[in-house]
Amino acid sequence: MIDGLTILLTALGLGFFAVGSLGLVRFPDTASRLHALTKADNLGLGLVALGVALQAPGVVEVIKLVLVWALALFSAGVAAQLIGRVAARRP
Amino acid sequence: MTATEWLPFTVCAAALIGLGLYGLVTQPLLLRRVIAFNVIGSGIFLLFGALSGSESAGTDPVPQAMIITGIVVALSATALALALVVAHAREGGRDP
Amino acid sequence: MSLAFNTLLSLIIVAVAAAAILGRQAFMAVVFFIAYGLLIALAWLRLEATNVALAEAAIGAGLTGILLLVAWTRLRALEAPAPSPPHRLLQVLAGAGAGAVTLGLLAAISQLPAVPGLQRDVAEHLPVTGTDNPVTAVLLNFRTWDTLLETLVLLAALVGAWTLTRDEDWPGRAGRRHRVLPDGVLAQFGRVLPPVALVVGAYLVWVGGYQPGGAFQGGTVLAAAWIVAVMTGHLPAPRVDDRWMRMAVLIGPTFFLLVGLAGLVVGAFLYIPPGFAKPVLMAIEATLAVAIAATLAMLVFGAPEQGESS
Amino acid sequence: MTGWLLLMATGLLATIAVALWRIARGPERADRMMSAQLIGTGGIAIILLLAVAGEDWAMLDVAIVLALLAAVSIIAFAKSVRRVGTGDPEDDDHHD
Repeated sequence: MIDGLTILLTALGLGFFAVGSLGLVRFPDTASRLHALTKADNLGLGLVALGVALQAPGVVEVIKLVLVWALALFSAGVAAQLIGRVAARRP
Repeated sequence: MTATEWLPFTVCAAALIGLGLYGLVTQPLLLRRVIAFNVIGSGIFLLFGALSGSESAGTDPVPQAMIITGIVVALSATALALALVVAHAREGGRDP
Repeated sequence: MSLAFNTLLSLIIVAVAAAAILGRQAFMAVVFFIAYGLLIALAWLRLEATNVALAEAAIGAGLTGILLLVAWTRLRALEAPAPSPPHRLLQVLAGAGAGAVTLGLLAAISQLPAVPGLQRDVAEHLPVTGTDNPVTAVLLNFRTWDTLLETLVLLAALVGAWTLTRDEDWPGRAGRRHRVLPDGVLAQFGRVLPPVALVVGAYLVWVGGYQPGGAFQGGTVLAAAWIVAVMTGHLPAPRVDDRWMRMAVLIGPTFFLLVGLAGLVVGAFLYIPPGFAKPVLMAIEATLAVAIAATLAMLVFGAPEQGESS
Repeated sequence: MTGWLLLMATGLLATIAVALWRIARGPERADRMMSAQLIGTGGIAIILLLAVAGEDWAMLDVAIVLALLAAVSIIAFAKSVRRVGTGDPEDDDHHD
Protein backbone atom coordinates (compact mmCIF):
# COMPACT_ATOMS: atom_id res chain seq x y z
CA MET A 1 0.00 0.00 0.00
CA ILE A 2 2.67 2.48 1.08
CA ASP A 3 4.97 1.20 -1.63
CA GLY A 4 2.21 1.79 -4.14
CA LEU A 5 1.82 5.39 -2.99
CA THR A 6 5.59 5.92 -3.27
CA ILE A 7 5.53 4.54 -6.80
CA LEU A 8 2.64 6.82 -7.73
CA LEU A 9 4.17 9.94 -6.17
CA THR A 10 7.63 9.44 -7.67
CA ALA A 11 6.11 8.80 -11.09
CA LEU A 12 4.06 12.01 -10.79
CA GLY A 13 7.20 13.85 -9.69
CA LEU A 14 9.13 12.64 -12.71
CA GLY A 15 6.20 13.75 -14.85
CA PHE A 16 6.47 17.31 -13.54
CA PHE A 17 10.21 17.35 -14.15
CA ALA A 18 9.63 16.13 -17.68
CA VAL A 19 7.04 18.87 -18.27
CA GLY A 20 9.44 21.45 -16.83
CA SER A 21 12.30 20.49 -19.09
CA LEU A 22 9.94 20.30 -22.05
CA GLY A 23 8.95 23.89 -21.27
CA LEU A 24 12.60 24.81 -21.05
CA VAL A 25 13.08 23.56 -24.58
CA ARG A 26 9.81 24.57 -26.24
CA PHE A 27 8.84 27.97 -24.83
CA PRO A 28 9.91 30.83 -27.05
CA ASP A 29 11.33 33.42 -24.63
CA THR A 30 13.29 33.63 -21.42
CA ALA A 31 10.46 34.98 -19.24
CA SER A 32 7.95 32.24 -20.08
CA ARG A 33 10.62 29.56 -19.70
CA LEU A 34 11.30 30.94 -16.23
CA HIS A 35 7.63 30.67 -15.29
CA ALA A 36 7.22 27.13 -16.56
CA LEU A 37 10.39 25.93 -14.98
CA THR A 38 10.22 27.25 -11.43
CA LYS A 39 6.74 25.84 -10.88
CA ALA A 40 7.18 22.47 -12.52
CA ASP A 41 10.49 21.37 -11.05
CA ASN A 42 9.66 22.41 -7.49
CA LEU A 43 6.34 20.57 -7.61
CA GLY A 44 8.22 17.61 -9.01
CA LEU A 45 10.76 17.72 -6.19
CA GLY A 46 7.96 18.05 -3.65
CA LEU A 47 6.18 14.95 -4.96
CA VAL A 48 9.40 12.93 -5.04
CA ALA A 49 10.22 14.07 -1.50
CA LEU A 50 6.75 13.07 -0.34
CA GLY A 51 7.08 9.66 -1.93
CA VAL A 52 10.49 9.21 -0.33
CA ALA A 53 9.24 10.43 3.07
CA LEU A 54 6.76 7.54 3.14
CA GLN A 55 9.73 5.17 3.18
CA ALA A 56 11.75 7.12 5.76
CA PRO A 57 12.84 5.14 8.83
CA GLY A 58 12.48 8.00 11.30
CA VAL A 59 11.43 11.56 12.02
CA VAL A 60 14.94 12.95 11.42
CA GLU A 61 14.87 11.83 7.81
CA VAL A 62 11.46 13.43 7.29
CA ILE A 63 12.73 16.70 8.76
CA LYS A 64 15.72 16.58 6.40
CA LEU A 65 13.40 16.00 3.45
CA VAL A 66 11.29 18.99 4.46
CA LEU A 67 14.45 21.09 4.79
CA VAL A 68 15.66 20.06 1.33
CA TRP A 69 12.34 20.99 -0.23
CA ALA A 70 12.05 24.26 1.71
CA LEU A 71 15.56 25.27 0.61
CA ALA A 72 14.84 24.44 -3.01
CA LEU A 73 11.52 26.32 -2.95
CA PHE A 74 13.03 29.32 -1.26
CA SER A 75 16.00 29.65 -3.58
CA ALA A 76 13.83 29.00 -6.63
CA GLY A 77 11.50 31.80 -5.58
CA VAL A 78 14.39 34.20 -5.06
CA ALA A 79 16.09 33.09 -8.27
CA ALA A 80 12.87 33.59 -10.23
CA GLN A 81 12.64 37.17 -8.98
CA LEU A 82 16.29 38.02 -9.53
CA ILE A 83 16.73 36.19 -12.81
CA GLY A 84 13.33 37.50 -13.95
CA ARG A 85 14.62 41.03 -13.57
CA VAL A 86 17.69 40.23 -15.57
CA ALA A 87 15.54 38.72 -18.31
CA ALA A 88 13.13 41.67 -18.31
CA ARG A 89 15.88 44.26 -18.68
CA ARG A 90 18.28 43.09 -21.32
CA PRO A 91 21.45 45.08 -20.93
CA MET B 1 28.11 -3.79 -5.95
CA THR B 2 29.94 -5.56 -8.73
CA ALA B 3 32.88 -4.39 -10.73
CA THR B 4 30.76 -4.32 -13.90
CA GLU B 5 28.42 -1.74 -12.46
CA TRP B 6 31.35 0.56 -11.76
CA LEU B 7 32.92 0.06 -15.16
CA PRO B 8 31.15 3.04 -16.80
CA PHE B 9 32.76 5.37 -14.26
CA THR B 10 36.21 3.95 -14.97
CA VAL B 11 35.83 4.64 -18.69
CA CYS B 12 34.27 8.03 -17.94
CA ALA B 13 37.21 8.97 -15.70
CA ALA B 14 39.77 8.06 -18.36
CA ALA B 15 37.84 10.16 -20.89
CA LEU B 16 37.71 13.11 -18.48
CA ILE B 17 41.48 13.04 -18.00
CA GLY B 18 42.01 13.10 -21.78
CA LEU B 19 39.45 15.87 -22.30
CA GLY B 20 40.95 17.96 -19.54
CA LEU B 21 44.47 17.57 -20.90
CA TYR B 22 43.28 18.63 -24.35
CA GLY B 23 41.60 21.72 -22.90
CA LEU B 24 44.60 22.62 -20.77
CA VAL B 25 46.85 22.64 -23.85
CA THR B 26 44.56 24.22 -26.45
CA GLN B 27 42.26 26.54 -24.51
CA PRO B 28 43.35 30.17 -25.06
CA LEU B 29 41.23 31.64 -22.21
CA LEU B 30 42.97 31.31 -18.86
CA LEU B 31 39.68 30.97 -16.94
CA ARG B 32 38.83 27.94 -19.02
CA ARG B 33 42.24 26.40 -18.51
CA VAL B 34 41.44 26.48 -14.81
CA ILE B 35 38.22 24.59 -15.60
CA ALA B 36 40.17 22.07 -17.69
CA PHE B 37 42.60 21.58 -14.80
CA ASN B 38 39.67 20.84 -12.50
CA VAL B 39 38.24 18.32 -14.98
CA ILE B 40 41.59 16.47 -15.02
CA GLY B 41 41.61 16.48 -11.23
CA SER B 42 38.12 15.09 -10.82
CA GLY B 43 38.84 12.51 -13.53
CA ILE B 44 41.83 11.26 -11.56
CA PHE B 45 39.81 11.15 -8.34
CA LEU B 46 36.99 9.31 -10.05
CA LEU B 47 39.41 6.77 -11.50
CA PHE B 48 40.94 6.21 -8.09
CA GLY B 49 37.52 5.79 -6.51
CA ALA B 50 36.09 3.52 -9.21
CA LEU B 51 39.12 1.21 -9.06
CA SER B 52 39.15 0.96 -5.27
CA GLY B 53 35.84 -0.87 -4.89
CA SER B 54 35.80 -4.59 -4.36
CA GLU B 55 32.99 -7.11 -4.64
CA SER B 56 33.10 -8.50 -1.14
CA ALA B 57 34.38 -6.23 1.60
CA GLY B 58 32.62 -2.99 0.73
CA THR B 59 34.31 0.31 -0.02
CA ASP B 60 37.83 1.17 0.99
CA PRO B 61 37.98 4.26 3.23
CA VAL B 62 41.67 5.04 2.53
CA PRO B 63 41.19 6.17 -1.10
CA GLN B 64 38.09 8.08 -0.02
CA ALA B 65 40.05 10.03 2.56
CA MET B 66 42.86 10.73 0.09
CA ILE B 67 40.33 11.93 -2.49
CA ILE B 68 38.76 14.33 0.01
CA THR B 69 42.25 15.69 0.70
CA GLY B 70 42.75 15.98 -3.06
CA ILE B 71 39.47 17.86 -3.55
CA VAL B 72 40.49 20.44 -0.93
CA VAL B 73 43.96 20.84 -2.46
CA ALA B 74 42.41 21.24 -5.92
CA LEU B 75 40.17 23.97 -4.55
CA SER B 76 43.17 25.77 -3.01
CA ALA B 77 45.02 25.63 -6.32
CA THR B 78 41.91 26.82 -8.18
CA ALA B 79 41.40 29.77 -5.86
CA LEU B 80 45.03 30.86 -6.24
CA ALA B 81 44.97 30.32 -10.01
CA LEU B 82 41.81 32.42 -10.39
CA ALA B 83 43.34 35.17 -8.24
CA LEU B 84 46.36 35.14 -10.57
CA VAL B 85 44.13 35.23 -13.68
CA VAL B 86 42.26 38.27 -12.33
CA ALA B 87 45.51 40.03 -11.32
CA HIS B 88 46.92 39.31 -14.77
CA ALA B 89 43.90 40.91 -16.43
CA ARG B 90 44.00 43.84 -14.01
CA GLU B 91 47.54 44.65 -15.08
CA GLY B 92 46.20 44.83 -18.63
CA GLY B 93 47.97 41.65 -19.59
CA ARG B 94 47.07 39.80 -22.72
CA ASP B 95 46.55 36.11 -22.37
CA PRO B 96 49.65 34.37 -23.63
CA MET C 1 18.87 -0.95 -14.04
CA SER C 2 21.80 0.05 -11.88
CA LEU C 3 24.18 -0.41 -14.79
CA ALA C 4 21.89 1.58 -17.09
CA PHE C 5 21.78 4.48 -14.63
CA ASN C 6 25.56 4.47 -14.20
CA THR C 7 26.12 4.34 -17.94
CA LEU C 8 23.76 7.23 -18.68
CA LEU C 9 25.27 9.27 -15.84
CA SER C 10 28.80 8.63 -17.16
CA LEU C 11 27.80 9.64 -20.68
CA ILE C 12 26.22 12.87 -19.43
CA ILE C 13 29.30 13.67 -17.32
CA VAL C 14 31.62 13.30 -20.32
CA ALA C 15 29.27 15.40 -22.48
CA VAL C 16 29.14 18.17 -19.88
CA ALA C 17 32.91 18.16 -19.45
CA ALA C 18 33.34 18.36 -23.22
CA ALA C 19 30.91 21.29 -23.39
CA ALA C 20 32.71 23.10 -20.56
CA ILE C 21 36.08 22.61 -22.25
CA LEU C 22 35.32 22.89 -25.96
CA GLY C 23 32.48 25.46 -26.10
CA ARG C 24 33.05 29.07 -27.11
CA GLN C 25 31.76 31.28 -24.31
CA ALA C 26 33.39 31.60 -20.91
CA PHE C 27 30.13 32.11 -19.00
CA MET C 28 28.66 28.98 -20.55
CA ALA C 29 31.75 27.05 -19.51
CA VAL C 30 31.30 28.22 -15.92
CA VAL C 31 27.63 27.15 -15.82
CA PHE C 32 28.49 23.81 -17.37
CA PHE C 33 31.17 23.33 -14.74
CA ILE C 34 28.63 23.95 -11.95
CA ALA C 35 26.38 21.27 -13.45
CA TYR C 36 29.43 19.04 -13.85
CA GLY C 37 30.24 19.23 -10.13
CA LEU C 38 26.71 18.17 -9.24
CA LEU C 39 26.86 15.18 -11.58
CA ILE C 40 30.24 14.12 -10.20
CA ALA C 41 28.71 14.20 -6.71
CA LEU C 42 26.01 11.82 -7.99
CA ALA C 43 28.73 9.54 -9.35
CA TRP C 44 30.36 9.42 -5.91
CA LEU C 45 27.05 8.35 -4.38
CA ARG C 46 26.87 5.52 -6.91
CA LEU C 47 30.43 4.54 -5.95
CA GLU C 48 29.25 4.22 -2.33
CA ALA C 49 31.47 7.08 -1.23
CA THR C 50 29.03 9.37 0.58
CA ASN C 51 31.84 11.19 2.39
CA VAL C 52 33.41 12.12 -0.95
CA ALA C 53 30.00 13.03 -2.43
CA LEU C 54 29.51 15.48 0.44
CA ALA C 55 32.94 17.03 -0.15
CA GLU C 56 32.31 17.25 -3.89
CA ALA C 57 28.84 18.79 -3.38
CA ALA C 58 30.18 21.40 -0.98
CA ILE C 59 33.60 22.11 -2.48
CA GLY C 60 33.69 20.87 -6.06
CA ALA C 61 30.21 21.86 -7.17
CA GLY C 62 29.49 24.60 -4.68
CA LEU C 63 32.51 26.67 -3.78
CA THR C 64 34.49 26.16 -7.00
CA GLY C 65 31.44 27.29 -8.99
CA ILE C 66 31.11 30.40 -6.84
CA LEU C 67 34.82 31.19 -7.25
CA LEU C 68 34.46 30.82 -11.03
CA LEU C 69 31.35 33.04 -11.17
CA VAL C 70 33.07 35.73 -9.12
CA ALA C 71 36.22 35.53 -11.26
CA TRP C 72 34.18 35.65 -14.48
CA THR C 73 32.42 38.82 -13.27
CA ARG C 74 35.75 40.45 -12.45
CA LEU C 75 37.28 39.50 -15.79
CA ARG C 76 34.32 40.88 -17.73
CA ALA C 77 34.59 44.22 -15.90
CA LEU C 78 38.33 44.35 -16.62
CA GLU C 79 37.68 43.72 -20.32
CA ALA C 80 40.74 41.63 -20.90
CA PRO C 81 41.66 41.42 -24.58
CA ALA C 82 40.49 38.28 -26.33
CA PRO C 83 43.30 35.81 -26.87
CA SER C 84 43.91 34.25 -30.24
CA PRO C 85 43.02 30.58 -30.65
CA PRO C 86 45.89 28.12 -30.82
CA HIS C 87 47.42 26.93 -34.05
CA ARG C 88 45.57 24.18 -35.89
CA LEU C 89 48.59 21.89 -35.66
CA LEU C 90 48.73 22.29 -31.89
CA GLN C 91 45.06 21.32 -31.66
CA VAL C 92 45.64 18.18 -33.70
CA LEU C 93 48.72 17.22 -31.70
CA ALA C 94 46.97 17.90 -28.38
CA GLY C 95 43.97 15.85 -29.50
CA ALA C 96 46.18 12.95 -30.46
CA GLY C 97 48.14 13.17 -27.21
CA ALA C 98 45.02 13.39 -25.06
CA GLY C 99 43.45 10.47 -26.89
CA ALA C 100 46.60 8.45 -26.37
CA VAL C 101 46.54 9.20 -22.63
CA THR C 102 42.91 8.05 -22.33
CA LEU C 103 43.49 4.87 -24.30
CA GLY C 104 46.74 4.19 -22.44
CA LEU C 105 44.95 4.56 -19.12
CA LEU C 106 42.20 2.17 -20.19
CA ALA C 107 44.79 -0.35 -21.37
CA ALA C 108 46.68 -0.07 -18.09
CA ILE C 109 43.48 -0.45 -16.06
CA SER C 110 42.53 -3.63 -17.90
CA GLN C 111 45.85 -5.14 -16.81
CA LEU C 112 45.39 -4.29 -13.14
CA PRO C 113 45.43 -7.28 -10.80
CA ALA C 114 42.56 -7.56 -8.33
CA VAL C 115 43.90 -6.66 -4.91
CA PRO C 116 42.00 -6.48 -1.64
CA GLY C 117 41.63 -2.96 -0.27
CA LEU C 118 42.57 -1.70 3.14
CA GLN C 119 39.01 -1.76 4.47
CA ARG C 120 39.66 -4.78 6.68
CA ASP C 121 42.76 -3.22 8.28
CA VAL C 122 40.89 0.02 8.88
CA ALA C 123 37.92 -1.80 10.39
CA GLU C 124 40.23 -3.80 12.65
CA HIS C 125 41.91 -0.73 14.12
CA LEU C 126 38.85 1.52 14.12
CA PRO C 127 38.14 1.10 17.87
CA VAL C 128 41.37 2.87 18.90
CA THR C 129 41.00 5.84 16.51
CA GLY C 130 38.38 7.75 18.48
CA THR C 131 35.80 7.83 15.68
CA ASP C 132 33.30 5.46 14.11
CA ASN C 133 33.50 6.98 10.63
CA PRO C 134 36.32 5.06 8.87
CA VAL C 135 37.04 7.96 6.51
CA THR C 136 37.41 10.36 9.44
CA ALA C 137 39.67 7.79 11.09
CA VAL C 138 41.94 7.76 8.03
CA LEU C 139 41.94 11.55 7.72
CA LEU C 140 42.57 12.40 11.35
CA ASN C 141 44.40 9.37 12.73
CA PHE C 142 45.94 6.96 10.21
CA ARG C 143 47.10 9.49 7.64
CA THR C 144 47.34 12.61 9.78
CA TRP C 145 50.37 13.88 7.87
CA ASP C 146 48.28 14.29 4.72
CA THR C 147 45.63 16.25 6.51
CA LEU C 148 48.10 18.47 8.36
CA LEU C 149 49.90 19.35 5.14
CA GLU C 150 46.58 19.88 3.40
CA THR C 151 45.61 22.58 5.91
CA LEU C 152 48.99 24.22 5.23
CA VAL C 153 48.29 24.12 1.48
CA LEU C 154 45.02 25.95 2.09
CA LEU C 155 46.86 28.53 4.15
CA ALA C 156 49.53 28.91 1.46
CA ALA C 157 46.83 29.53 -1.18
CA LEU C 158 45.37 32.33 0.95
CA VAL C 159 48.81 33.91 1.49
CA GLY C 160 49.50 33.58 -2.24
CA ALA C 161 46.22 35.30 -3.13
CA TRP C 162 46.99 38.09 -0.68
CA THR C 163 50.43 38.72 -2.19
CA LEU C 164 48.60 39.91 -5.33
CA THR C 165 47.22 42.93 -3.47
CA ARG C 166 48.32 46.31 -4.79
CA ASP C 167 50.34 48.34 -2.30
CA GLU C 168 47.74 51.09 -1.91
CA ASP C 169 45.02 48.57 -0.99
CA TRP C 170 46.98 46.82 1.79
CA PRO C 171 45.83 46.23 4.49
CA GLY C 172 42.19 46.92 3.69
CA ARG C 173 39.02 44.93 3.90
CA ALA C 174 39.14 41.70 1.91
CA GLY C 175 37.68 41.85 -1.57
CA ARG C 176 35.40 44.63 -2.75
CA ARG C 177 32.59 46.36 -0.92
CA HIS C 178 29.13 44.94 -1.61
CA ARG C 179 26.18 47.26 -1.94
CA VAL C 180 22.66 45.82 -1.61
CA LEU C 181 19.19 47.39 -1.42
CA PRO C 182 18.24 47.10 2.28
CA ASP C 183 14.75 45.70 1.64
CA GLY C 184 15.37 43.98 -1.66
CA VAL C 185 15.09 40.29 -2.45
CA LEU C 186 18.84 39.82 -2.15
CA ALA C 187 18.95 41.28 1.37
CA GLN C 188 16.02 39.09 2.36
CA PHE C 189 17.86 36.06 1.03
CA GLY C 190 20.88 37.03 3.10
CA ARG C 191 18.83 37.10 6.28
CA VAL C 192 17.42 33.58 5.90
CA LEU C 193 20.26 31.58 4.43
CA PRO C 194 23.22 32.10 6.84
CA PRO C 195 21.42 30.78 9.96
CA VAL C 196 20.36 27.65 8.08
CA ALA C 197 23.89 27.16 6.73
CA LEU C 198 25.36 27.62 10.22
CA VAL C 199 23.13 24.87 11.62
CA VAL C 200 23.78 22.50 8.72
CA GLY C 201 27.55 23.16 8.82
CA ALA C 202 27.80 22.55 12.57
CA TYR C 203 25.69 19.40 12.16
CA LEU C 204 28.00 18.05 9.46
CA VAL C 205 31.10 18.65 11.58
CA TRP C 206 29.43 16.89 14.49
CA VAL C 207 28.18 13.80 12.63
CA GLY C 208 31.60 13.37 10.96
CA GLY C 209 32.49 11.37 14.06
CA TYR C 210 30.20 8.46 13.19
CA GLN C 211 28.68 8.95 9.72
CA PRO C 212 29.48 10.83 6.50
CA GLY C 213 30.50 14.39 7.27
CA GLY C 214 33.47 16.03 8.92
CA ALA C 215 35.56 19.18 9.22
CA PHE C 216 36.06 19.78 5.50
CA GLN C 217 32.46 19.31 4.43
CA GLY C 218 31.04 21.12 7.46
CA GLY C 219 33.66 23.88 7.30
CA THR C 220 32.75 24.58 3.68
CA VAL C 221 29.08 25.00 4.57
CA LEU C 222 30.06 27.32 7.44
CA ALA C 223 32.14 29.31 4.96
CA ALA C 224 29.07 29.53 2.72
CA ALA C 225 27.12 31.12 5.59
CA TRP C 226 29.76 33.83 5.94
CA ILE C 227 30.04 34.37 2.18
CA VAL C 228 26.28 34.88 1.88
CA ALA C 229 26.24 37.34 4.80
CA VAL C 230 28.99 39.41 3.15
CA MET C 231 27.68 39.24 -0.42
CA THR C 232 24.21 40.33 0.68
CA GLY C 233 25.65 43.30 2.56
CA HIS C 234 24.75 42.18 6.08
CA LEU C 235 28.36 41.94 7.24
CA PRO C 236 31.42 43.78 6.00
CA ALA C 237 34.26 41.52 4.90
CA PRO C 238 36.99 41.48 7.57
CA ARG C 239 40.20 43.45 7.15
CA VAL C 240 43.11 41.26 6.11
CA ASP C 241 44.97 42.28 9.28
CA ASP C 242 41.97 41.56 11.50
CA ARG C 243 43.19 39.75 14.58
CA TRP C 244 40.14 37.52 15.03
CA MET C 245 40.06 36.45 11.41
CA ARG C 246 43.76 35.58 11.49
CA MET C 247 43.31 33.60 14.69
CA ALA C 248 40.44 31.69 13.10
CA VAL C 249 42.54 30.91 10.02
CA LEU C 250 45.49 29.74 12.09
CA ILE C 251 43.74 27.82 14.86
CA GLY C 252 43.34 24.65 12.81
CA PRO C 253 46.94 24.04 11.69
CA THR C 254 48.28 25.36 15.03
CA PHE C 255 46.22 23.00 17.14
CA PHE C 256 47.07 20.16 14.78
CA LEU C 257 50.80 20.87 15.15
CA LEU C 258 50.46 21.04 18.93
CA VAL C 259 48.77 17.63 18.93
CA GLY C 260 51.60 16.35 16.76
CA LEU C 261 54.24 17.69 19.15
CA ALA C 262 52.37 16.27 22.15
CA GLY C 263 52.45 12.92 20.36
CA LEU C 264 56.23 13.24 20.20
CA VAL C 265 56.31 13.15 24.01
CA VAL C 266 54.38 9.88 24.27
CA GLY C 267 55.65 8.14 21.14
CA ALA C 268 55.96 9.69 17.72
CA PHE C 269 55.04 12.90 15.92
CA LEU C 270 51.25 12.95 15.40
CA TYR C 271 50.79 9.81 17.48
CA ILE C 272 47.44 9.96 19.26
CA PRO C 273 47.21 7.61 22.29
CA PRO C 274 44.00 5.52 22.04
CA GLY C 275 42.80 6.59 25.49
CA PHE C 276 42.68 10.24 24.45
CA ALA C 277 41.73 9.67 20.86
CA LYS C 278 38.06 10.61 21.08
CA PRO C 279 38.34 14.03 22.75
CA VAL C 280 41.50 14.88 20.77
CA LEU C 281 39.83 14.02 17.46
CA MET C 282 36.76 16.04 18.36
CA ALA C 283 38.93 19.04 19.21
CA ILE C 284 40.87 18.66 15.95
CA GLU C 285 37.58 18.44 14.00
CA ALA C 286 36.19 21.56 15.66
CA THR C 287 39.32 23.72 15.26
CA LEU C 288 39.87 22.50 11.70
CA ALA C 289 36.27 23.33 10.77
CA VAL C 290 36.67 26.89 12.05
CA ALA C 291 39.98 27.32 10.22
CA ILE C 292 38.68 25.83 6.97
CA ALA C 293 35.54 27.98 7.10
CA ALA C 294 37.56 31.16 7.66
CA THR C 295 40.22 30.33 5.03
CA LEU C 296 37.73 29.33 2.33
CA ALA C 297 35.58 32.39 2.93
CA MET C 298 38.65 34.66 2.77
CA LEU C 299 39.69 32.97 -0.48
CA VAL C 300 36.27 33.76 -1.97
CA PHE C 301 36.37 37.38 -0.74
CA GLY C 302 39.80 37.76 -2.35
CA ALA C 303 42.63 40.21 -1.87
CA PRO C 304 41.70 43.75 -0.69
CA GLU C 305 40.40 45.94 -3.53
CA GLN C 306 38.18 48.40 -1.70
CA GLY C 307 39.70 51.37 -3.50
CA GLU C 308 37.97 50.53 -6.78
CA SER C 309 34.44 49.89 -5.65
CA SER C 310 33.27 53.38 -4.71
CA MET D 1 10.82 -1.26 -5.54
CA THR D 2 14.55 -0.64 -5.90
CA GLY D 3 14.31 -1.24 -9.62
CA TRP D 4 11.44 1.21 -9.90
CA LEU D 5 13.28 3.92 -7.96
CA LEU D 6 16.34 3.51 -10.17
CA LEU D 7 14.09 3.69 -13.23
CA MET D 8 12.68 7.00 -11.97
CA ALA D 9 16.22 8.23 -11.24
CA THR D 10 17.24 7.32 -14.79
CA GLY D 11 14.23 9.23 -16.09
CA LEU D 12 15.31 12.26 -14.09
CA LEU D 13 18.79 11.97 -15.61
CA ALA D 14 17.15 12.17 -19.03
CA THR D 15 15.37 15.43 -18.08
CA ILE D 16 18.72 16.76 -16.88
CA ALA D 17 20.21 15.97 -20.28
CA VAL D 18 17.45 18.06 -21.85
CA ALA D 19 18.27 21.01 -19.59
CA LEU D 20 21.92 20.75 -20.61
CA TRP D 21 20.85 21.50 -24.15
CA ARG D 22 19.40 24.81 -22.95
CA ILE D 23 22.68 25.73 -21.22
CA ALA D 24 24.46 25.27 -24.53
CA ARG D 25 21.75 27.09 -26.46
CA GLY D 26 21.19 30.11 -24.19
CA PRO D 27 20.65 32.69 -25.60
CA GLU D 28 20.56 34.79 -22.43
CA ARG D 29 22.81 34.16 -19.45
CA ALA D 30 19.57 33.91 -17.44
CA ASP D 31 18.54 30.92 -19.58
CA ARG D 32 21.80 29.18 -18.85
CA MET D 33 21.65 29.82 -15.12
CA MET D 34 18.01 28.73 -14.96
CA SER D 35 18.85 25.47 -16.68
CA ALA D 36 21.63 24.91 -14.17
CA GLN D 37 19.00 25.39 -11.49
CA LEU D 38 16.73 22.75 -13.03
CA ILE D 39 19.72 20.41 -13.11
CA GLY D 40 20.31 21.16 -9.44
CA THR D 41 16.70 20.40 -8.46
CA GLY D 42 16.68 17.27 -10.61
CA GLY D 43 19.98 16.13 -9.10
CA ILE D 44 18.56 16.61 -5.61
CA ALA D 45 15.49 14.52 -6.54
CA ILE D 46 17.83 11.80 -7.86
CA ILE D 47 19.71 11.77 -4.55
CA LEU D 48 16.45 11.33 -2.63
CA LEU D 49 15.55 8.35 -4.83
CA LEU D 50 19.04 6.85 -4.46
CA ALA D 51 18.79 7.21 -0.68
CA VAL D 52 15.68 5.00 -0.62
CA ALA D 53 16.97 2.61 -3.25
CA GLY D 54 20.24 2.04 -1.38
CA GLU D 55 18.67 2.44 2.07
CA ASP D 56 21.47 4.86 2.86
CA TRP D 57 19.82 7.83 4.51
CA ALA D 58 23.09 9.69 5.09
CA MET D 59 22.75 10.60 1.40
CA LEU D 60 20.08 13.12 2.40
CA ASP D 61 22.85 15.29 3.84
CA VAL D 62 24.37 15.52 0.36
CA ALA D 63 21.00 16.74 -0.93
CA ILE D 64 20.85 19.41 1.79
CA VAL D 65 24.38 20.61 1.03
CA LEU D 66 23.63 20.79 -2.69
CA ALA D 67 20.43 22.76 -2.08
CA LEU D 68 22.27 25.20 0.19
CA LEU D 69 25.20 25.81 -2.13
CA ALA D 70 22.93 26.10 -5.16
CA ALA D 71 21.31 29.01 -3.34
CA VAL D 72 24.72 30.61 -2.77
CA SER D 73 25.65 30.31 -6.43
CA ILE D 74 22.38 32.06 -7.32
CA ILE D 75 23.57 35.01 -5.23
CA ALA D 76 26.90 34.96 -7.06
CA PHE D 77 24.97 34.91 -10.35
CA ALA D 78 22.72 37.79 -9.27
CA LYS D 79 25.86 39.77 -8.50
CA SER D 80 27.35 39.02 -11.89
CA VAL D 81 24.41 40.66 -13.68
CA ARG D 82 25.90 44.13 -13.27
CA ARG D 83 29.31 44.87 -14.61
CA VAL D 84 30.52 46.10 -11.21
CA GLY D 85 29.85 42.70 -9.69
CA THR D 86 29.18 43.91 -6.16
CA GLY D 87 25.75 45.52 -6.49
CA ASP D 88 22.13 44.44 -6.39
CA PRO D 89 20.26 43.47 -9.58
CA GLU D 90 17.15 45.18 -8.20
CA ASP D 91 18.94 48.48 -7.80
CA ASP D 92 17.83 50.51 -10.83
CA ASP D 93 19.32 53.82 -9.69
CA HIS D 94 22.92 52.84 -10.10
CA HIS D 95 23.51 52.02 -13.71
CA ASP D 96 26.95 51.05 -14.68
